[in-house]
Amino acid sequence: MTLSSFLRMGGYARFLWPAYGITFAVVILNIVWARRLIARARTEALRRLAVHGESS
Amino acid sequence: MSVTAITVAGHEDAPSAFTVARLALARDLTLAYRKREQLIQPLAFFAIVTTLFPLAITPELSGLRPIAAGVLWVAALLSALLALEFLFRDDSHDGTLEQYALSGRSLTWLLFAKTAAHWALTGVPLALVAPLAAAALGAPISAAPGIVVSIAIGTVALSLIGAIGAALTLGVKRSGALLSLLTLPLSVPIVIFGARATELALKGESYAAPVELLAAIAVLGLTLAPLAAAAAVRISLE
Amino acid sequence: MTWTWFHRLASPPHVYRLAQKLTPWFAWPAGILILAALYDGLVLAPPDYQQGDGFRILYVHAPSAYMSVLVYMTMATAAAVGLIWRMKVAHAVAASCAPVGASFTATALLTGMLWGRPMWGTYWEWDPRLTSELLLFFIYLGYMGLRSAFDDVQRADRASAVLAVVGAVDVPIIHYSVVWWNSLHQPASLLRFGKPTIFISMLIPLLMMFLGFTLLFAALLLTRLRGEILRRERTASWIEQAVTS
Amino acid sequence: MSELSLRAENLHLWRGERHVLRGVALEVTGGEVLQVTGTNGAGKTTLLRALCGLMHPEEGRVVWGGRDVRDDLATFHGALIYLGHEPPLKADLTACENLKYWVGLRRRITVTRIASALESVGIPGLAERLVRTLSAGQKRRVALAGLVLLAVPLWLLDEPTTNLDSEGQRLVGRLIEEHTGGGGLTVAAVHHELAVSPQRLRRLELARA
Repeated sequence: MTLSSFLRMGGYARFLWPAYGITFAVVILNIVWARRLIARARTEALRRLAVHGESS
Repeated sequence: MSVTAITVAGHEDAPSAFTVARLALARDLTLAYRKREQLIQPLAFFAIVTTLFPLAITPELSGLRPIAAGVLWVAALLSALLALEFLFRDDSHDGTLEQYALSGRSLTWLLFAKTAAHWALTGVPLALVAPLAAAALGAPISAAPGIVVSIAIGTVALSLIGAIGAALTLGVKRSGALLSLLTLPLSVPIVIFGARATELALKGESYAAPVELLAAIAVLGLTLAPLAAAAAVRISLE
Repeated sequence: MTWTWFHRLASPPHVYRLAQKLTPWFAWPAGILILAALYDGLVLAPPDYQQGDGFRILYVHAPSAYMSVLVYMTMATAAAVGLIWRMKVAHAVAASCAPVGASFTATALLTGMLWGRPMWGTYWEWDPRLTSELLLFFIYLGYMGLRSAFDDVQRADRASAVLAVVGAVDVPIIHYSVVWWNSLHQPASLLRFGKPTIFISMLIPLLMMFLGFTLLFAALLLTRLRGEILRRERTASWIEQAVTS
Repeated sequence: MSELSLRAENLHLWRGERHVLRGVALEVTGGEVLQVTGTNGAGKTTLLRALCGLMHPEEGRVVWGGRDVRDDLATFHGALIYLGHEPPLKADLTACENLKYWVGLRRRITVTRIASALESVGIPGLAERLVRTLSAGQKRRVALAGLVLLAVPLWLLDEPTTNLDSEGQRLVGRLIEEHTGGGGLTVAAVHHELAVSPQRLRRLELARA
């Protein structure tokens, strides 16, 4: 099997590759979102701890 | 006047659960009667929406007849939704819900009574008006009983699901759009079975099967929805 | 029988540390399985005799659709636990689920449409599965909308939990009613997808995908859960240690 | 009947970021009035709502008659009345109807009893008037009539003297005096000193978070 025939996917490339593209974009996005959520929660917690430390 | 006659909960002086429901129902019906103009609004809305379809599609009754059942149900669903916003709003503002929750009586039961009142005030009038709207869309008079039955039972289930949505959005500002977003997807089975029953009634066929499915949903709603609504109301009071 | 495991599960610091420790144990196998399944599904599996290579969309559509349901079930179960035992960690789990579930529901819809185009000749067909998936997507939207309507996390948790549980009762009814509705209007000649004759060589990559996506969900959930716990445990003293370490 | 008592132990409650109740403890027994004071935002309303079980404190517990109220909320609620900032009245019902539906949920009530209760709070002629036509002070008095009619042992009152003239404030004092004199308990959040005899009065000052 050649690369070009693989990429053509028996004529279904027009539908197949976008479907795979969307799915793995969503997977990557989910990973990014999850990491960003925890990073934000961390900085937020650190900020709070700093405020807390000053006031007490 | 003896103020010192302090009583403790659960004593013989407490009214029965039946009396409690009757009082809650009577209060809502009395209030609705005092503000009867508000009752007209969902009905007027229903009439306007059904009028829009001939204007938007075709004045030909032959063109309207096939979509009549769908039109009736979408219009009924939207008007029921319109009325839902008022279901708990006033009671939440004036502290009635708080007193219900702290009465030592079952909040589930009280909300059951409230939902029953809401259905009597919106579902029943809608069911009674629907055959007229159907006639305007080319439905035969003989279909009237089927239309009334399907919309009457369907609105029971709609009021119950709507009660949960209305209770959940109590603490929310500008809750109208959110209430629709919560309630409409959950109401899909009611629309499917209800519209099918109405469609069969319009064709003069037996509509028993979808009405039974509709009734099954209503019964499930009767047992579970007040519980969920009570939980939601308690959350809104926190 | 002791209930200590239950109490430990309810303790945010414990769960936070446990989640941190467990995440790689799910993330790496998930990545390896999904990559292997991709190779297997795209290269090794034979084309379907009817749909040719088009059937390979199954390997992303079916796992996405499966995720949409798995995540909802997890969310509703966590929500119920949170409501019944007033367990903060359970609410944090439910909160972590919704965006993951909604995004995979959208993926299932889009890949379903892309599959539908060559199969039906149209992107959108009122197919019972696509319709149910669309309604599930609306339910996720409602859930997230309700959650974001409250400023207070505790109230958002509890209100959205009630909705999740109500939805869990309603979703099977919705699915059943949609199938019933579709059976009334379905023209007999229409080609239905998803039921090709499955050879074992086609099935293996699919099962690997299912397992890979399940592990991926677990890893995503554990990561998001840590973030949600940090948001909820605002003043707890253990946070200092957890954040700075 | 054993002596009535309401006790709160180490109540902690957060509202979002704010730590509103920080280890509040209190105890009231039959015959006593607890007057809760504090500036706006000190958590007076929150404390009352936590005491009656509307809000869930994250730590601590409320004990009624020796039992955690969470064990049997219905019984506890049956023994208390909570009056919030606004009287829980419907504008489109008459004073008499309001009391019939509100109090009637919890105990059997007759129109004559309602009339005499309205008389005891100084508004004998208003039974048939729609509440929307009443002044804020008159509404407050209708709510006080409800308090009298319910005759439950525990009163939780949030600013009971709001909108009342000096005579009305004395009325609140007298009602609480009679209630506690008969063995009842009262917890009231107030801005102004309650007009009750000092030997019954206990105080709790909440500091702002």
